[in-house]
Order: sequence, then C-alpha cells, then structure tokens
Amino acid sequence: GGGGPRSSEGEKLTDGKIVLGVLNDQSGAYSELSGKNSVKAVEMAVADFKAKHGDKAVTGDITVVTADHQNKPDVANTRAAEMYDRKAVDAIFDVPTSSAAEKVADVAKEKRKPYFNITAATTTLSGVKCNKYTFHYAYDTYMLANGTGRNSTEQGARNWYMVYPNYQFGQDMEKSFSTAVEAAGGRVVARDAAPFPNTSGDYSTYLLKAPTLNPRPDVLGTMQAGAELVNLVKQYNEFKLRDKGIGLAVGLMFLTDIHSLTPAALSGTVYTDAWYWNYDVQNRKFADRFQAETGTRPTFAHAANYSAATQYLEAVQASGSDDADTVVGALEGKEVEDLFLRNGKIRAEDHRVVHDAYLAQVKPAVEVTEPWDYVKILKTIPAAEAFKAPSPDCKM
Amino acid sequence: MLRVENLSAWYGEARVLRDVSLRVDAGEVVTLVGRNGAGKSTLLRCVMGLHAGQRGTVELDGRDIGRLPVHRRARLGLGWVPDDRGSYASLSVAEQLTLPPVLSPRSGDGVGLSWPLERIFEAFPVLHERRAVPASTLSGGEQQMLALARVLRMGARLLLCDEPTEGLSPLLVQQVGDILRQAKRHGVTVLLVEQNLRFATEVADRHYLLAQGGIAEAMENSEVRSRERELLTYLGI
Amino acid sequence: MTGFLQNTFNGLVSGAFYALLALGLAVIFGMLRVVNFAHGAFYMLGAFGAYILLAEVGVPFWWALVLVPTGLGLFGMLLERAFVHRLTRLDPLYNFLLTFGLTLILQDVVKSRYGIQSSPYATPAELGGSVDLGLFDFPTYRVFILLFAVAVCAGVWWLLTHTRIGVVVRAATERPELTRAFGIDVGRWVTPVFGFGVGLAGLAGVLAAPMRAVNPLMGADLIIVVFAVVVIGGLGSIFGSVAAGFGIGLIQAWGEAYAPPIVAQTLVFIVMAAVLLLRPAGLFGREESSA
Amino acid sequence: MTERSDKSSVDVAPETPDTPGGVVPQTPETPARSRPPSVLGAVAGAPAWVRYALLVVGLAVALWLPNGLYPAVAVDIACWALFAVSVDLLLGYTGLLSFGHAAFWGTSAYVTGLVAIHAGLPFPLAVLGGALAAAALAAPIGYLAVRRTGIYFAMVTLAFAQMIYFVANEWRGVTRGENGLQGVPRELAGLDLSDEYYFYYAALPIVLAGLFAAWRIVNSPFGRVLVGIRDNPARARALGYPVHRYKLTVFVLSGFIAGLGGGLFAIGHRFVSLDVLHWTTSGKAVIMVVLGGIGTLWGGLLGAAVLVRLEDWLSFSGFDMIGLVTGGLFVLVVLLFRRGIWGSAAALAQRWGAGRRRPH
Amino acid sequence: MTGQALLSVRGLTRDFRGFRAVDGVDLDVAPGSVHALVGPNGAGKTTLFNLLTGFLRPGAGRIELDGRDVTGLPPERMARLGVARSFQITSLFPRLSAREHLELALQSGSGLGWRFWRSANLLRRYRARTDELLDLVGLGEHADTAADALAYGRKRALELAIALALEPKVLLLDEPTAGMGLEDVDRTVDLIGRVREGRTVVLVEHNMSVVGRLADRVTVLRAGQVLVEGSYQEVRVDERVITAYLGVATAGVDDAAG
Ligand SMILES: Nc1ncnc2c1ncn2[C@@H]1O[C@H](COP(=O)(O)OP(=O)(O)OP(=O)(O)O)[C@@H](O)[C@H]1O
Ligand SMILES: Nc1ncnc2c1ncn2[C@@H]1O[C@H](COP(=O)(O)OP(=O)(O)OP(=O)(O)O)[C@@H](O)[C@H]1O
Ligand SMILES: CC(C)C[C@H](N)C(=O)O
Ligand SMILES: [Mg+2]
Ligand SMILES: [Mg+2]
Repeated sequence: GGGGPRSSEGEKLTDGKIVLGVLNDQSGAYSELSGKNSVKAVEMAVADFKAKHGDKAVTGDITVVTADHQNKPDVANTRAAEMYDRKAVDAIFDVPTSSAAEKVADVAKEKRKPYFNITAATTTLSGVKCNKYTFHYAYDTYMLANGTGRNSTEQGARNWYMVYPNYQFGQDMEKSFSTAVEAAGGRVVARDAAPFPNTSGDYSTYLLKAPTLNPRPDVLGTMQAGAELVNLVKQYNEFKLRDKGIGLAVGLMFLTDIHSLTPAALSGTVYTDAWYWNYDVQNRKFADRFQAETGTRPTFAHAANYSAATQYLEAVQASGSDDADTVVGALEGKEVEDLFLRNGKIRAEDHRVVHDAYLAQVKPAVEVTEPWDYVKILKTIPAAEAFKAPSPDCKM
Repeated sequence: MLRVENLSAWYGEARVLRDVSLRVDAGEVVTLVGRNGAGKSTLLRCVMGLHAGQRGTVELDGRDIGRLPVHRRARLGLGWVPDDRGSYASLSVAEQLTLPPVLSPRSGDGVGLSWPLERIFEAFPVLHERRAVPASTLSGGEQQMLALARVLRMGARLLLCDEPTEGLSPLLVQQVGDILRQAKRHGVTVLLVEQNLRFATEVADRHYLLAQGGIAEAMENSEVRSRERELLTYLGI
Repeated sequence: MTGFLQNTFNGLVSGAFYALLALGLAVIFGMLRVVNFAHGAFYMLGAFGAYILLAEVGVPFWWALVLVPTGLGLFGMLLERAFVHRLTRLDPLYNFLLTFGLTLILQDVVKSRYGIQSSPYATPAELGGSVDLGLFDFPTYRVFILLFAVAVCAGVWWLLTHTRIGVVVRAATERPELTRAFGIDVGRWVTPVFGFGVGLAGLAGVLAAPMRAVNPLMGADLIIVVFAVVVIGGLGSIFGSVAAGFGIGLIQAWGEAYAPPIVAQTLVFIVMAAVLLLRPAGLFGREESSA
Repeated sequence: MTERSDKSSVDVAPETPDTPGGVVPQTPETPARSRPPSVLGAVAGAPAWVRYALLVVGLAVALWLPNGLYPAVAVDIACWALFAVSVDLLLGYTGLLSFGHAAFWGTSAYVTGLVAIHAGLPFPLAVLGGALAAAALAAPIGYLAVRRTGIYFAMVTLAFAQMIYFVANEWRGVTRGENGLQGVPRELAGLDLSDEYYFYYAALPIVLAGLFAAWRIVNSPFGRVLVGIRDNPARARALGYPVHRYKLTVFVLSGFIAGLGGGLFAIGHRFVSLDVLHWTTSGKAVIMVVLGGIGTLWGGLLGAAVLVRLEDWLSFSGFDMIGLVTGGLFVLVVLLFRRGIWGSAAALAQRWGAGRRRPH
Repeated sequence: MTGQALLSVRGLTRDFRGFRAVDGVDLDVAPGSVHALVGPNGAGKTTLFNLLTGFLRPGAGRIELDGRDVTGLPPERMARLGVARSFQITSLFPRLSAREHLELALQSGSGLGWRFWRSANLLRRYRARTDELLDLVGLGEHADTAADALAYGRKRALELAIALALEPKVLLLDEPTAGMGLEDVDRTVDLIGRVREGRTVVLVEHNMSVVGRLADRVTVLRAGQVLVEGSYQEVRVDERVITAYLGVATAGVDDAAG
C-alpha cells in the first residue's frame, strides 16, 4: 500500500493487534462449501498480507479465531457478540445462512464492529438490514436469479417450470427468477412450491408433471439447495427429463454440489457462479495453493473470504488504524480488483460489494479432464448488470 | 440324583442360605417346607443356576453342574416351575407350551419323558380351550397349570416346583397332586416347595424343613404325619 | 387420471421405504421391546455402505444389496452386545435414550469422514431405463424397489409368524431368565434379531442410495416420520407397520399433489392423532400383546 | 370409545411387576431391600441444615453466574435450566418421557416474540403470555399423549412436536418461517437491558419463580399422587385418582414451565428461529435431564449448565464433532451413570452420611 | 329392584375376544355382610372384581351401588363412590413408605391431590389416622419402610390398610390370604373380622376355612356363571359345588387347615 503511515508495530491499533473472526457452519449442511476451509482461506489472506507488507505492516500480531454457528441464528447471535466482546475480534467474516447473517448484522451494528458477509444469500443484508458496519460480499439471490434466468432465456430456453423450496430463500429466488425470465421475453409455464424441509425426499410429483405441462417447458428451474438439490437432480435423471427435452437450471450451486452429484448427473445444467477456480491463471494459481493447504479446490465462498479478509487488512493498513469507523470509511466507495473481485466496487450506499459474475454450465462427463474442473464459463456478466441497484429499503 | 452341598446364597449383603445340604434320589418326590422368606425359592433358583450370589456344590447324577450356564442345566433335564408362574405376556398359551425344546434321549439331552401335547390338553382342558390367548390374561390358577404343563411337555426329569398349588382351587390342588404322582410313576424326580403340608404329605416321600436359611430337619413322610400338629404350630406353615 | 395413477405409484415407492424402515423398527421392538432411535442412522449407514463399496472398492449395487445389510447386521449385533444388551433389564426408555445418543455419534463419525455434502451414487445401469406401464412410463428402478420391498416384507412376516424364531425371540426378550431356564440360549437369539432389524434399515439405505441424497443426515428427519408410521400401524405389529408404511407413502404423495403444503407436511401427524383418538393401540396393534 | 387400554389396568397381567412405571433410576442390580426407605423420604430426609446450605449456595451461584461466565451464556443456562426441569417434572416424577417438549418451549418463544414485537409489552408479561400459550397447546397434545405410556408416549410427543414444527415452518405470515422472528424487543420500564449482563438479572426472578414452581409441584400433595401414578398407575386408580387427568395436568404445568424458559430464550436472543421447535431441541433438553439425573429436579439445572457450557466451549475449540461429544457423553451416562450428576452426588453424600453415623 | 342390597348386579357379562369370562351374573350383596365368591380357577372371579371396580367395562348388564347405577364408571370414580379393592397380585407403590401409601389413600377423597401449589406437609394432618390404621394391621413399626422392603405378609396387610383408608362402603378383597403361612392367615382372618364392622365385604378365596370363618353368604361361580348361592354350610355340601370345585376330599382339607 502506498502513502499509509509507517508506524512502529501496532501503535495506532486500539489494542495492538488484529483479530479476524470467522463465524460459520463447521459441522452442518454448509460446512463444506464454506466451513473450515474458509478459515483456511482467511489465514491464507493473513499470511499473504504479512508477506506483502513485512515489517511495514500495521502489526505483526494478526490472528484468526473461529466459531461454529451450526446454522442457528440464536447460536450465531451469541457467538458473534462473544467474538467482538471477549475474543477482541475486529471483524467477522462469512456467516452462511441468511437468518443467522441477519442476526450477526444486528450485532455488528450494536457493537459497532465490521462484519463481512460472504455466504448468505439474502438481499436484505444490503436492504432493510443494511447498516454501517455490514458488508455483503460475494453474491445474493438477485445475482443468481437474474444471471441464470435472464441469460438462459436469452439463449433460447423460453418456457420455464419453476420448482422451489417453500421458504424465504426459495420464494425470493423464484420471484427474482420469474421476473428475470419474463423480462428477457420468456414465460413461466408453471411454478410449484415443494415442501421444505422435504422429509420424504421425493420430487417425483413435479418431475412427472413437467412433461405434461402445456406448453411443454424447455427448462426446469430449481431453487433447491444442498441435499434437496441432490435429491431433485437424482430424480430428474431417473425420470430422464433431459431426454425429453427439458433442461435443468439451478438457482444456486456450489462447486462442492457438483462434486457430490458428479458432473455426469448434472451435465448441461446452467447456473450463475460468483467465481470459478479454473477461470484464469490468477484463479488457478490461488486454487493450487488452496488445494495444497486443504486438499480440495476452492468454492467461490472460499475465494470471497480470502478476498474480504485481504481487503479489510489493506484498509487497516491504508488508514493505519483498526478503528471500525475509520476502516469502514476507507472501504466505502472503494473500487477494487483482486482475486475474487473483478471490476469490483464496494458501494457506499448499501455496502453491496459488486463484481463480475459468470454464467456457467456443467460440462458433459466426457469433457471433464481433471478432478474438480467441472464447468465451462458461458459468459461473464458485468458487475453493473449482475447486481441489483441499491435498494431504497437500505437506510444506513 | 440331585445333591446340594454347603450351599450358601446372598442378596447383596444379606445371606439367605447358610450351608444347606440336601439330596434327592432318582424317582423321589421331596418337598422343601418352611416359613415365608425361609429361602425355599432361592434354593430352587440356585439349583437352576439363576441366582448370582451363591457358593457351594450342586451335583446332578454325580456331575458338578455348579459352573454350567442356566440353559445347559435345563438341557440336562431340570424343569423349573417358578413361584410367580412365569407367564409371558407376548406369547399365546400354545406358543408357551411349545417354547421349551423337547428333551429327548436321541439328542443326548434328557431321557424321553416328554408329555405329548394331547396328553397335556387332556390333563388340562382349559389350556386347550384358551390356547390362543396371551398367557398373561389367564386367571391366576390357569397360569399355574400352564407353568406345570410347560415343563412336563419339555420332558424334564427333575422338576423344581415352587408352590405349584398356590391360588388353585381345592379340586385342582388334588389334580396337581395326581399329576405329580403320575409323573413320579414315569420316573420323574420332583423337588417341591410347598406351604400346604397336607398336600406335601400326600405326594412326597421325604421332606426337608428349611428354617432361617438352613436345613433344620429331614423327615420321612410318616414322621410328618405324626407330628403334623406340632409342625403346624411350630412352623406356622 | 394418469396423473393420479402416477402419483399413486410414487406414493407406493416412498411407502416402500417407510415400510422397510418401519418393519425393521417393528422387528426390533416386537422382539426386544427396544425402540431403536438409531434406525435412521442405520439407514444412512446403509446408503453410505453402498457408496463406499462402489467408490472405494468398486463393488457394484447388486453386491452391495447383499453385503451392506449383512455387514450392518453384524455391526448391529456388535452394538447389541456392547450396549443395548446391558440395558435389557431396565425400563425400555433407557434403550431409547441410548440409541438416541448412538445416533448423534454415528452421524458425526460419518460426517467427519465423508463430509456433509451428499456423496454420489448412480442408478445401476440394468435398472436405469423405464418400464411401460400402459398409461405411462415409470422408471425401472422404482418398479424394482416396489417389488423388492414387497417381497422382503412378506418374507419377514412369514418368518416371524410361521417359524419358531419369532416365538423364541419374543420369549427371550420378555423374560430372559425364565427362557434360559427352558434350555434356550437367549444370547444366541436376541443379538441376531437386533442385527436383522438393523440389516433391514441398511437394506432400505442401499435401495435409497441411487435415488436420494447420500449424506450423514439423510435418516435424521425421516426416522421421525417412521415413528409416526409405526404408531399408526401399531407398534410392534409387523403387518401393521408395513401396511401403515405403504399407506402413509400414498397419503403423502396425494397430499403433495393435491393439497396445500401445510397440509401435505402435517398429514402424517394428523393421521396419527386421529388413530390415537380412535384406536390408541394403532390400526393393527393389539393391546399389549403379541406382535 | 374403545375399551380402556391402559395395560396396567388389568391386574391379572403380570406386567406390572415386570415393567417399572417410567424411567426411574432404579436398577435391578441393586436389590430391592437395599434401596432407601422411600424416594420422598430421601428428598425430605436430608438434614435441614444441608438443605438450607444447598439453597444458599444455589442462590449464590445464580447471582454470581454472569460474572463468571459470558453473560449471554449465563442467560442461556438459565433458560435451558427451566426447560430441563420441566422435562424432568414429567420424566422423573411422572414417568413420562416427553421427546417433544420443544413444542412448548418453541411455541412460547414465538408467542413471546410476537407479543413483545406487536404489543410492546414489558418482557415479563410477554413471557407470561408465551408460557400460557405453551400451556394451552400442551392441553390438546397432552390429552392425546397421556393415553399412552412409556415408549409410546415418547414417540407420540415427538411426532406431535414435529407437526408443530411443520406448522410453524409453513405459517410464514406469522412466524417468518426460516428467517425467524427478528427484532424482539427487551422492554422493561424503560431500563436499558441491551447488555446481557443486566438482562440476566432482570430475567432471574422469572427463572427462580419457575424453578420454585417445579419444586413446589414435586413436593405438594399433587406431587405425591404423581409419584404414585408413576410407580403403579392401576393402584392409583383404585385409590380414586383419575390417572389421565393427573397426567394431563402435570403435562400442562410442565408445558408452562418449559414455556417460561422458551419465552425468556426468545427475549434473551431477541430473536426466534425455527430451531426452537425442532426435535433436536427436545433431545437436547432430555440429554440435560439424563446428564443431571432423572428425577432429581435440580439435576436438570446442572445438566443445562454443563451442556450449554460444553457446547460454548466446543464451538470455539475448532473441534467440530459436537454430536460425537454430546452423544458419547449421553451414551456413557445411560450405560454407566444412570443416576446422573446430581443423583450420583446425592448417593455419594448419602453413603458418606450413613458411613459417618455408623462407622463400620 | 332389590331394595336392600348395597351392591346389586344384574346380567353382568364380559367377553374377551369371543371368550365369555363373565356370563350373565346376578349378585346381591347385603349391607354389612361378608359375601364370598368362590369357584374354580378361571371361573371369572377376578374378572367380576375388575368389572365391579371399573377396571373393565362390562359388555352387558348393570351394576348398582346403593340403588345408583354405576355401570361402566372408571375405577377412580368407583373408588370415590366407596368401592375399594385389594389386588390378587400385590399391587403397591414400591418406593413409597407404608405411611405414604395411607396418606395417598386418605387424601384421595379430599381434593387435596390437585393442590400442586401447596406443600406436601399438608399431609401431616393425616398423622393420627395413619398411625391408627398402621397399628390396626400391625404395621406400626414399619411406617417408614418402603413397600418394596416389606415381607410378603406385611404387604398384604398394607393392601388391606389402604383399602380401609378409603373408608369404603364395599370392600373387595381378592384372595387376601393367598401365599400366606398359617399364622398370617389367622391374623388376616382376625383382621377382616375386626374391620368388617359397619362395612360390606366381598371376598374371593380358595381357602375354604377362611370362607367358612368369615362369610355370611357364598356365591359359587363356574365358567362365568353363578352355579350356586347360599350360606357356607349349604354350599359346601352341594353336589354341584363338590364336583366342580371342592373335589371329594374337601372335608379333610378343611379340617386340617382349621
Ligand atoms: N430380590 C431380593 N432382594 C433382597 N432380598 C430378597 C430378594 N428376594 C428374596 N429376598 C429375601 O431372601 C429371603 C428368602 O427368600 P425366598 O423367596 O427364597 O423365600 P421363600 O422361602 O421362597 O418364601 P415364600 O414362602 O414367601 O415364597 C427372604 O428373607 C427374602 O426377604
Ligand atoms: N384380558 C383378558 N383377555 C382374555 N381373557 C381373559 C382376560 N382376563 C381374563 N381372561 C379369562 O377370563 C377367565 C376368567 O379369569 P379370572 O381371572 O376372572 O378367573 P378367576 O376366577 O379369578 O380365577 P383364579 O381363581 O385362578 O384367579 C379366564 O379364563 C381368563 O383366561
Ligand atoms: C446455500 C447457503 C450457503 C445460503 C443459504 N441458503 C442462505 O440462506 O443464504
Ligand atoms: Mg418362595
Ligand atoms: Mg383370580
């Protein structure tokens, strides 16, 4: 960083050290798409930061603490407060699961400490729940739905059948999706809310219905996530809908989902990705390092955690202080370019961090030549288009 | 046939049998009499191998069976009629009757004393009539019959009967007596715990009197008859 | 009409899983008076068993169908010896609690080894196609599940009612001491039956692997529904469990197709409440008697 | 109506001696005759000074708690303690294992949250409202459930709780579904309770009141009847006690106390999520009771403290196998220490006391 | 109807899945009498008891207590109306002390049982009465012993004390002397003799000497039906009773026991 104050170690810092807190799901449904490997990613960011600044760094005393919130909002709430209060955490990262994320946003606001949400999808984080200390980093429901809905329709999938889990995330996704599809000149032939959680694990009702719809849909748009997505896809293949000319578009999918379903089960499926590890040399280099550390390739959540931690540390370095208001001030409105953020900008109005997104398609099994390299990027969705304009709901 | 030597038994700290020794010869019917709580049932459980805290020797046909697990002892021909009648709530009468394997000389277990089902049903018509119901819904007396019938069908050669007449009507008490005598004629040996002294003298050859955990006296049948009054008042049986 | 038939068929397929799971629960309960909370976890282990055999050893589905239930059965026997057995003379609730604890452990162990993400498992190629049922096509694999489950249920029912096994095991469970006193080596019977029940759960798991997400929590919520199924059918009643299993599968499928989600989701429990009101022992349960 | 189904109502069945009425820490390996003269006697039998000393220590710990622990954790312990005690009221004193108590804890959490949000009432009133709602829900569920005993009861309560879970899940207009109720206020006479430390003390009277209520119920004439029912329902009926109605009453009371805990939990977190209704929540309360000691009442308190503290510790430890630890602990307790922490301690103390009186 | 009977039964019937355990029984128990029920095993005596105390619901027939129709009332209602019973198989609260048993019995009619907000110390008010009852049945020394730890005979005594504590109009005793040694039998007979004052007792017994000493009237059941009814002296010589129940050698048994 240029021009920042060259102070002796930790002088300007309130407590002489920086503590980054990673609060996420380390044992449940999202523990692989983010989880402990996100902690690794943040640690990598710290190491890189130290390497980059050497003894010019604001402090050499940077540690990472982590806690498991089990995807439970109440747990997240307690843990977040505990992190800020007792673990002297300067900024919290990650927090998958929207309801938990919203709680942590409240805590951040109350404790006046920065919070970088990475893995929760809800747009409320930059809407009604937005606040001065919360940043929404990687993606959101609008980005996913708009990207996939609009682009697939433009590429010829005109008739859609939407199946979504009947809860907030699913409903939001379905709405955004349908809007995007219709805006692009497509049509939603039918939409069905599947029970959530779906204890029977059965989706055949919808899969049987799809081919009987009139007009027959070109694509089945599904907003299921995690195990429910897996169930649906398995049964989609069982009922051979692809052979019947009904493609598959998935609202939200992580690399780990493709890995667990195998690319063969998903080949041809279209979705929107926030980042892909094999997109370019820079990504690939990071992915190689990441794999050396963790044994797997990074999901976009991992990369985004790395990026957020880096940006935070750089902002501290630049402003020479870990005072929350100072750092937030330094970040607001900043245009960034890094591993994760391409054409990135931290919007001052709502703290939405916008960047390029990607329309991705799962490769046919024969084209998969190396493990984890499962998709090809059909198109880059420019940052300006990828995210929703700042919402009037957001009052900082 | 059965020899018990210096048998002691405990419930936790409490010692309920002290160095009891007794003998039952093949073909005999021997009763064990004594007050409530004297340890009669415990003694039978010890012979059967069901009581954990015991010490002493138990021999069957000169063979030490003290170390054998319960089911092995049963296979050697011991048949237990428990004091609580041992009905199963989840098995029908017929299922319970056929539950114990039939001991036969061919399989090397026992000596072929098994009563065929027809004979059982002839002796206990009620059991035939109620064969399909769960045994726990039988009346108290019916359960008693079932318990006895079970070991007869099994073909045990040494019956360990714990108060088989309790709760039976006078008529049935006589019938049980008949059955025991009949079994004896077929070569079955019986060790019988009994409160009813009159009944005891009618079926048994010899008696042991258990008092305060030890054998107080061994008596012949005639002796008991002659000392009946004395015994009744002395023992309160 | 076609739609209705298709939904009916699907209901029967879901029902097949409920029936197999309820059957295993009923066998264990009917024989040992143990409500096996870990049944869902064994179902999960079954699916994982199939996955591991395929992914790590290369053993295909058909072999898994035999090997996994067998292996799990042995594992169940081990658990019975090590844990369940120690509690047989206590109130059955202790075993319920024990198996609840086991569930947490099993789930976590699998999770730490294979992660929470679903593991892939493809439909065996031979069963990959579909069958023409006249009015509509139906995936072959589903037809297979249905037939297979019916056959297994019938076989088990026959085994327990027409052979001596059922009688002996019930006796051994109810009064182990007395039963031993009849020359029956109780330990030899009870343990295998527990293993058998566990094996049935494993079998359901293998069958589920190609159709459903294979992950450590796949049995967690399912087991609650299965509990409701056995309460409806009559806990411990072999026939009742199977019948209620298929019945609930149907009701759920129809509910999903024709009723609002709130009804579809709670239907099982509404049925259960109704049954409890009208027949507290369950549809086919006898008041506290034999299986 | 079908004929009376209570298995124990037909005295010819020899089940009565075979199956103890509920999960009670009675182990057949202990010979009948070496048991203490009477459960109630044992509770009341400790010397008065011991009981008062325990009371004083307990109160002191309760007052000190948020100074020694992170206050939010202390609040959690207090709430869960109420929950665990309510479960023990059924399990330990009536022989009924409710595996669906989350229905009451959770319903109260939602109602408390809704009342606090929409009516802006002081939080104790909101909590009271929640607890009353929980009790109201306990009535119909209890009505159906108490017709069954033992393991059936556990399964039935479990299933009904799951039904409530699904209803809450689908009834998004009110519960906000997955997102949960947010922004539950902590209102009390304009005091600033935003700090958990102060909230703990504001909530403590309610917690103590709930615990006292449980203690009172157990040591009341009503409590005696419950113990009788637990040990021999048929006998209790023959004495003129309508067993179902007693069970229903204690079920509702227990639902109320669980509701107090759930309501406070909602206020404490200023948030209600669907998790409060999930069966794992019920399971957790049961674990606490078993850990602390079934039928000891205060054991539930200890169990709650241990488990909440343990989970707190584990979640920061980086060791992610919470299930393995809690499950393992649970299995261990069920297999080896069925008396739980409190029960084992009490037994030890008793033996020690006896040893001192009769040195031998 | 039969105006003066305290307990009056007409056409009482009960089936168990096709098996008729009680078959059209008519029975009148006069106030203040001891009425014995005897009969072969499985005759339906215990079932009849269960019907009279509400533990089973009759399939047909009518039960009247003091002229009031009580058919089909549940056991707790019957108990509060003054029908108390002892059980053939001892049925106590294993971990409660003898005194606690009696307190439970005494408070049952008072509504105290519902006071969950009051202290159990309230039960001290029954102290005098429990002492009295315990002394009556000879359990004075065992007031604080858990039922589990009582010897068999004492358990039977406690059963009786509980039934008495309910201040019943009708006391139903199912084989009160079964499994007892002679001494205990005598004591129990004495006891019943003492407590029968001012009460009506229905008694099931196989011990004919007990019946002989206590019963004013004897009803013999067989296969669910009333075979004979009369005084003890009438019944014991009745041919049908001898063949169905007593057997030939009865007289002897009777004498020996006496
Ligand atoms: N489970 C037990 N725990 C402790 N003590 C016991 C137990 N069972 C029996 N006892 C005691 O052991 C002694 C012997 O009991 P046992 O049942 O053998 O006597 P019994 O002679 O068969 O009496 P009864 O005539 O009443 O059947 C009695 O004093 C009894 O109190
Ligand atoms: N719940 C039940 N289900 C089926 N049959 C039953 C049930 N209860 C009793 N019975 C049958 O009814 C008949 C009468 O039984 P009950 O117990 O009344 O006889 P009892 O006269 O008391 O005999 P005992 O003198 O042997 O006690 C018996 O044959 C018994 O098998
Ligand atoms: C898939 C998850 C990481 C996101 C989650 N559905 C949310 O609520 O934001
Ligand atoms: Mg005995
Ligand atoms: Mg009877």
